[in-house]
Amino acid sequence: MLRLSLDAKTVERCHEISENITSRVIDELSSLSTVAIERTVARFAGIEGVTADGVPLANVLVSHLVEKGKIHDGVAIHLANACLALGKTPAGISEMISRGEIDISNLEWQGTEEVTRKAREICKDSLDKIRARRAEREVLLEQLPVTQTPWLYVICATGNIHEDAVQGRLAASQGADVIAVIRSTGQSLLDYVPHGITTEGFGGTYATQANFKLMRDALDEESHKLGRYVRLVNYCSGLCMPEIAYMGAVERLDMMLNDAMYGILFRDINMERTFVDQNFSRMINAYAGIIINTGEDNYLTTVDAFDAGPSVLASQFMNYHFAKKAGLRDEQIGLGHAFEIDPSIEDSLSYELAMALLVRQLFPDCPIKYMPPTVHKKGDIFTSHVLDSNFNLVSVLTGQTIHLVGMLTEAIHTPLIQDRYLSIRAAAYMRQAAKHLGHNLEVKRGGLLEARATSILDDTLKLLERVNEQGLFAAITEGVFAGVKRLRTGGKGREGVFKKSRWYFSPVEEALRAGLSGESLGEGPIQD
Amino acid sequence: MLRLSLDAKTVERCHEISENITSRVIDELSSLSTVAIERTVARFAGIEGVTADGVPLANVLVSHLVEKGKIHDGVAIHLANACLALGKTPAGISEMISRGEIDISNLEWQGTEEVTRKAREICKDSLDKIRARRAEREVLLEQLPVTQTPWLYVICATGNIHEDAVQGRLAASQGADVIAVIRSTGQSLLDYVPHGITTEGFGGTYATQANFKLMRDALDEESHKLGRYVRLVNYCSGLCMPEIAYMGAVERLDMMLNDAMYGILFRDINMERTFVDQNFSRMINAYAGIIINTGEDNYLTTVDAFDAGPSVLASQFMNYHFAKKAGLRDEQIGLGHAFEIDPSIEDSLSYELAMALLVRQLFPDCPIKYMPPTVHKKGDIFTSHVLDSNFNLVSVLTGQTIHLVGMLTEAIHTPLIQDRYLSIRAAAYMRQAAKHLGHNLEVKRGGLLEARATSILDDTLKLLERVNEQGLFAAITEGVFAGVKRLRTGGKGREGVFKKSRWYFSPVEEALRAGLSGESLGEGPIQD
Amino acid sequence: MGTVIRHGHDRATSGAKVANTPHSDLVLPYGDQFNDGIVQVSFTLPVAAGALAEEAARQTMKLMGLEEPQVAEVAPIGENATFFVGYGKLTRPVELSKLRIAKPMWEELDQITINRLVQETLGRAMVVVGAATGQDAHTLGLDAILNYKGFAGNRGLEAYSALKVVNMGSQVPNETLVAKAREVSADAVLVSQVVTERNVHLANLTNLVELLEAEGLRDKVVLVVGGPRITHALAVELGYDAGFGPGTRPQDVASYLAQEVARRVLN
Amino acid sequence: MGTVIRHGHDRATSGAKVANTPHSDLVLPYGDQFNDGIVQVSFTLPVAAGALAEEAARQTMKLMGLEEPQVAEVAPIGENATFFVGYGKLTRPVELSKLRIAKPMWEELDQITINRLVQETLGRAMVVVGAATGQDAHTLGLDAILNYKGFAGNRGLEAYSALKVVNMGSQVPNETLVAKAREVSADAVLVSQVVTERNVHLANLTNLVELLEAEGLRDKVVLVVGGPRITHALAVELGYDAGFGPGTRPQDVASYLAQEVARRVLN
Ligand code: B12
Ligand code: B12
Ligand SMILES: Cc1ncc(COP(=O)(O)O)c(C=O)c1O
Ligand SMILES: Cc1ncc(COP(=O)(O)O)c(C=O)c1O
Repeated sequence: MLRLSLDAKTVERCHEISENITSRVIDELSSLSTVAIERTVARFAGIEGVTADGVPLANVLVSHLVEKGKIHDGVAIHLANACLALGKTPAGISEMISRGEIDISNLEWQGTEEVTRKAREICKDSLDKIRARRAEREVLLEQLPVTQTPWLYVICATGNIHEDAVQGRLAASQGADVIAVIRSTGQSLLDYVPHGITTEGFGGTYATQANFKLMRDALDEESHKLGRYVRLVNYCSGLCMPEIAYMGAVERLDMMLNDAMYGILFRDINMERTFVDQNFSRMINAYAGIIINTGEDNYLTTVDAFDAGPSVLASQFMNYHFAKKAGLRDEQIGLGHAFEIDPSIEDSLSYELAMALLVRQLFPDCPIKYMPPTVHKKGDIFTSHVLDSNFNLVSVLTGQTIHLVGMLTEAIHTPLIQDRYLSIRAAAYMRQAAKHLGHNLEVKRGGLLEARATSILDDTLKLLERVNEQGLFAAITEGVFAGVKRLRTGGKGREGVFKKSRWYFSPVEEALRAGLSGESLGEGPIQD
Repeated sequence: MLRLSLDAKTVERCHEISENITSRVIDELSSLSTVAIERTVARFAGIEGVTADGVPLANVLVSHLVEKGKIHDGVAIHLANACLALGKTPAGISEMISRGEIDISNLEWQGTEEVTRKAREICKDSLDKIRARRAEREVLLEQLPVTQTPWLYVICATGNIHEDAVQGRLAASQGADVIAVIRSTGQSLLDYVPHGITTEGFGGTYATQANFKLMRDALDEESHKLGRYVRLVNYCSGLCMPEIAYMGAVERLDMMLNDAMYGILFRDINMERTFVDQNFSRMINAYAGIIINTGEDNYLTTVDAFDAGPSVLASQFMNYHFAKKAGLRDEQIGLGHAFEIDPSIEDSLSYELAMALLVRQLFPDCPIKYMPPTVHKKGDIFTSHVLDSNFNLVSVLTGQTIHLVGMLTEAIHTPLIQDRYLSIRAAAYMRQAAKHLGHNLEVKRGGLLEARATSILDDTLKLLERVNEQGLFAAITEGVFAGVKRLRTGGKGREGVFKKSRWYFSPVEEALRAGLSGESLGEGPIQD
Repeated sequence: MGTVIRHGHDRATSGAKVANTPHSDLVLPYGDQFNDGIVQVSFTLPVAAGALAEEAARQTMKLMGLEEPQVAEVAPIGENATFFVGYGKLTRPVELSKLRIAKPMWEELDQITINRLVQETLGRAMVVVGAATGQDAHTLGLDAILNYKGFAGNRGLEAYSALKVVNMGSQVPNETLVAKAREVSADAVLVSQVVTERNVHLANLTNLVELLEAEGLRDKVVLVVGGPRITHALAVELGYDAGFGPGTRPQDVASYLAQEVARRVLN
Repeated sequence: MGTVIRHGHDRATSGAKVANTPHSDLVLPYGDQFNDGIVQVSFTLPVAAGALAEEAARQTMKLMGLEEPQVAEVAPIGENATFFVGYGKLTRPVELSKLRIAKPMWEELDQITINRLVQETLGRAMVVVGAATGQDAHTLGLDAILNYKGFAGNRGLEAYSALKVVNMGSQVPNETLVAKAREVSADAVLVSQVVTERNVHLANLTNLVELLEAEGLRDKVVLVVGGPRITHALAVELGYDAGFGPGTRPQDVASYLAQEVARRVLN
């Protein structure tokens, strides 16, 4: 196998510092919760419907408590109290609120112990269900094994979930191992999750629980047909991170894009909001055995990939430690990386290889989510196909796990049926053709590849030291990542962040953390 | 640089045996000449025109001597004798013959010394011209240097030389370093060279001296425009090998496909005929500073490339020694190789790499003519483009010199304007992107690549030993090469072979050999 | 909370019906949404790159009946040549039921049945003469059909006891082929044509039919042509009995020959 | 000696005239021989692979006006879907002189001239408000035009002393953009639209014009849209003053803005 010889001390230092940076962020924010987290708790409690206007009842409940100034206690205890007081289910309570029939903020207190117990009780079914879905996945992965890496991952983005289902199955039958349904433009800034089956997205299809289920069913059917488990992916970045994480867990998604940094930099979401949401959603992901994908690859679209190596790597180190703290095992941490160096420069392929190898080697047990070239793609689909071919090669040579199949029409439209076919075919060919090539070549000691990797690693350490000094929030403010500057007090969704009161209680968090401490959280085999 | 560790003894043995095999062939055939060689001598003597019916005067002269039973003496002395006897130029003599005005076989003998001197004299201009054209090339290569390898080589095959000129220039301006005009189907079996500018070929354009000139002029113009010398290629395999070699020399072609084995196996040309022709044409090539290309790549279209390694390599060893004996320097010997392993097999890329590296390393100073995938191409131009991309990669990684750019439409038609553009673009991208990649990787000792190369080399030695035992002709009869069997007594053009009489004299051969022995033949710098 | 996303169960079925249910009679290309008509094109125009060339490309796409023509790539590939990649939407569907599919008439038979059928009909082996004609030197396709070894694991005609195969190889002049057919009293003549540049195969194939007719042999043989750019429709148009394209297996040809000979003998 | 090759000086010129001489008015695609009309196409049909699908593909190509349609690849890509690659010959030429080329009217000016022109016409800096509107979060294109850094070595509008740039960034609702334009008394409004799936940009761009009109602002601003799939013709059709496509440089936009403002002030 191709291996770089790297300075172990530097690597260790990078980990130490990142651990420190991320601990500080988590500590600093530990007193906060968000409306999205509370809506998630409501969903755990079984509140799933929408009003006649299509407003999710989880939003109705949380807005109600916000209005009443009681959100600081968390929804769980007020909801549990209401259930006890009125002898209703959480769903029943939320419907009554939506009809304006009750105010749950001033019902008679049913006793802390009873309320706490009730709160735990109403969330238990969901927690059990998630464990069950996870066990189901493990069984399926054993029955329908995925035997080749890298996994070929393609997107569906028709905007119509029925089309996505048809096309996702087609792609799977053509060789795709992983299907992601991309979200409609702008969904990540909605402060609620749309409900039901949808057919009208733009550049993507809405992430809804019903859509998740429809896709999961379609892919399960196809998986059985193919004798190979086809993984399903959706996104839980954005303002509804934890809610969508919950939905993904319940509908047995296998992978979710989850990254606060992405939201901050590319969606201008408030930092505190999304870091708090991230920690909570990742606990759900961990609990559900879901692999997360981070978004460092996106940085390479706004800054030059040749220069951005250290900032990408620094971000990966931090994202890794954020993930570990949320209970994710290495096998669940799909750090984002991409092949985005300007193809017109000399030795671009060597630089890509060096960087891909570096990332692979630094996080040996993490399934890197390796993204294809995008920014330097133009309308010439033939040339674009060749660029992807080199990307495919580097991915196989460096033994990546999650391989986002590049599309020859990247610069033109979201993938057509034939685009996926051609691109999967090209990637599958390379996986086969170069299968053991990486095992039969070696990196020349002291050559260009090693020099490049070493210099990036060294610069990463320097950058991390700087971030550590000023703190992550300040570093973002200075535009260290992706060349984008954001203020701690700015961005969308800030109004949804609140300080937890001393009565705050979340049975969901409690259950997730219980798993975490027992090391059982997020455990279980990852196949391949 | 990628390097295999190979057993030096085995390599040495392969050379020794090949030297032996080829010496025997040449010795065995040294008493023979052919009508094509005699027509070439006639052309050296300035006989260039055609009759009113379009029959070349060189053919008229040779047929005349064949009819008169005097061809065994070679055309030179009879022609020289006639010139002296009648006080005419060779051209004048040949015209008179064509009009049936004279019979030069029974003119009065002008004395051996005079005739010999005259024979030398009438061929001198052509010899000088060839030296001059060669010097011209050397100057041009200095003025208009070609700085990058591999040289990107594309074909024109419109059938219309004017189109070829336009499209050849276009290709050069897009980055092509070498332009070959492919011949019309079937020309290689014509026992004469068509005359003048032609516009009606099928799947290629006729090789004629006028067409050579037209293309050379077009490319010279383009070379000056681009500041980069664009090489011109044509074919001197087939029944008119030496004549076309002469035309290429005079019109300053830079490379010529020249291979008796190709003619035997793929055109069913008689062995003796074409080996005799080959030796003579290669002397001309050597004298003219032209790089030859051999045709082993073609074997991989009729037998499976995975299995054919040893037979290809054995043929290359022999072709190398045939070439050396004709006075070609290593820098002029473009042995044919190809990327033709079934792309659907596991590790196909590794096997291609091993083989390309092996060939490269065994003939370190020869510019290998590396051919793209063709047989496994289908009508899916996108997939085809990807296959070419891997070919491009291997070529750059192994430091090849002459790179036949693969066409995405290989399975459909001869290249369109845009096919060349896209394919050159892809190859140029790879040349740039992977420029130093081969220098920064190493072959793993004892790995798959080395094992494969070693086993092919070992089997090559065994095969050469077998060929040495039975002789090359017998080996061909048994179908050792390309899976094609040919009889020594069969094939086209056999009637054109004759035993030289004791009066036989060829001033051209003499001059070429003179250069050969003085080591000055074929000398001169080959750039980059 | 912003506008709530509307979702239409009404439109919802359009996608699902797509590729699962049997196709309807009117068929359009399908790229992203069923029936969207999306087609990819590429071509070169002999016009210098620029606004004029781009508009000419768009117009070219319109001439092809493509709506919403989108010029995705404009590449100057020479002083007076521009290469384009484009996407557009075809709105005129193909009516499947109206299509006439030209196919040689035969059923797939196994080797034993083929041999038996030939022996029963002719009472002897069937003589098959094959050649790559004219200047065509591509024999791999012909060999794949004729030689014992066959193609993709399917044995060639030589493997059939009831077929006597004469493989004349490459670059056989039509005259020579016809003479051989007469000499061996061929029941079938199999021609391979791979080179099609400037439609050289059309002239060559037509010439063979004329020669056979002139020699009074045309009706005496089953006349077949094959090659990567041959279709049955073309073959019939040129006066052949059958045409075989890419991917043909020897067994297809043997099945056809046996049945065609049987048909003729019965009629 | 066989037949001697004939060679026609008559046909000989066809090639040479090709790409060297200025193009004629009637233009056809050019692949192998000048005017051969060769076009490459690819598409998917929702039909199971087989003879029917292949014929449907050929028919599809004929519907596109392609003669001698050649289906080069038939790839089954699903139970009911087949992908095709084809080549055919278009015979209907584009008439260059008949083409209407929609282009914003401006001459390329240098930075100093632009600044001077704006100052002379307005007597102050020109206020330019830019945004990626609707749900479009692609700001690289907009930034390339607006930000000081610019695009491909060409400085952005912020680098012009006579332009005052307000870059609102991504996902700006049309309402917010209009409000800002009013607030800062914008002279020009620059919109970027990159996402075009299901023609979302058309609805979004039309809505902006309507809002500006409703607010009585439409005539007060130079209204410009840009993006990789935007053409000037489309922009004009939607009620914009100009549209800028791929490869636009800031200087192009600045030149246009200065001249358009000058033109309006003079009129
Ligand atoms: C191998 C090959 C060669 C070999 C041929 C070796 C040999 N003994 O056959 C060599 C290297 C010698 C060669 C030379 C040339 N070739 Co060549 N060659 C090819 C190549 C790579 C593969 C063709 C092939 O054998 N395919 C495999 C066989 C099994 O498939 P097939 O022929 O389609 O056959 C199947 C069916 O079509 C059918 N079939 C075929 N024949 C018949 C006959 C009957 C009776 C039946 C029933 C069925 C049948 O059944 C077969 C099995 O399914 C193609 C490119 C490609 N990838 O297709 C170019 C190609 C065919 N060659 C081409 C050309 C132009 C040439 C040259 C003329 C170039 C030149 N000017 O030098 C020369 C000269 C040859 C000549 N005089 O004809 C062009 C033809 C372009 C065109 N549309 O006309 C091609 C397409 C390459 C290109 N893009 O330029 N070639
Ligand atoms: C970078 C990028 C992103 C980045 C954007 C970062 C950023 N801050 O801009 C990130 C990763 C965030 C992203 C996200 C998405 N993207 Co995006 N992205 C791209 C990508 C790779 C490059 C676009 C780009 O920036 N090009 C470089 C700039 C400089 O070029 P340009 O935009 O054409 O600009 C030039 C001209 O057009 C013009 N111009 C542009 N705007 C303006 C404005 C004015 C006033 C003027 C005068 C001129 C002008 O001048 C510029 C300089 O010449 C393209 C693919 C590609 N290679 O094109 C996909 C692409 C645009 N994305 C696409 C999609 C669908 C998305 C998503 C919606 C996917 C999803 N569902 O998650 C998301 C969400 C974004 C959203 N809500 O809008 C699709 C759009 C498909 C379509 N036809 O609608 C593309 C084509 C990819 C694909 N094939 O699917 N993306
Ligand atoms: C980590 C991450 N989250 C989310 C997204 C998708 O964008 P959005 O959340 O805006 O739908 C991406 C983009 O590729 C991403 O990398
Ligand atoms: C050595 C050699 N000579 C000649 C040719 C060309 O064929 P022909 O001589 O039949 O024109 C080839 C084919 O590629 C070749 O490799």
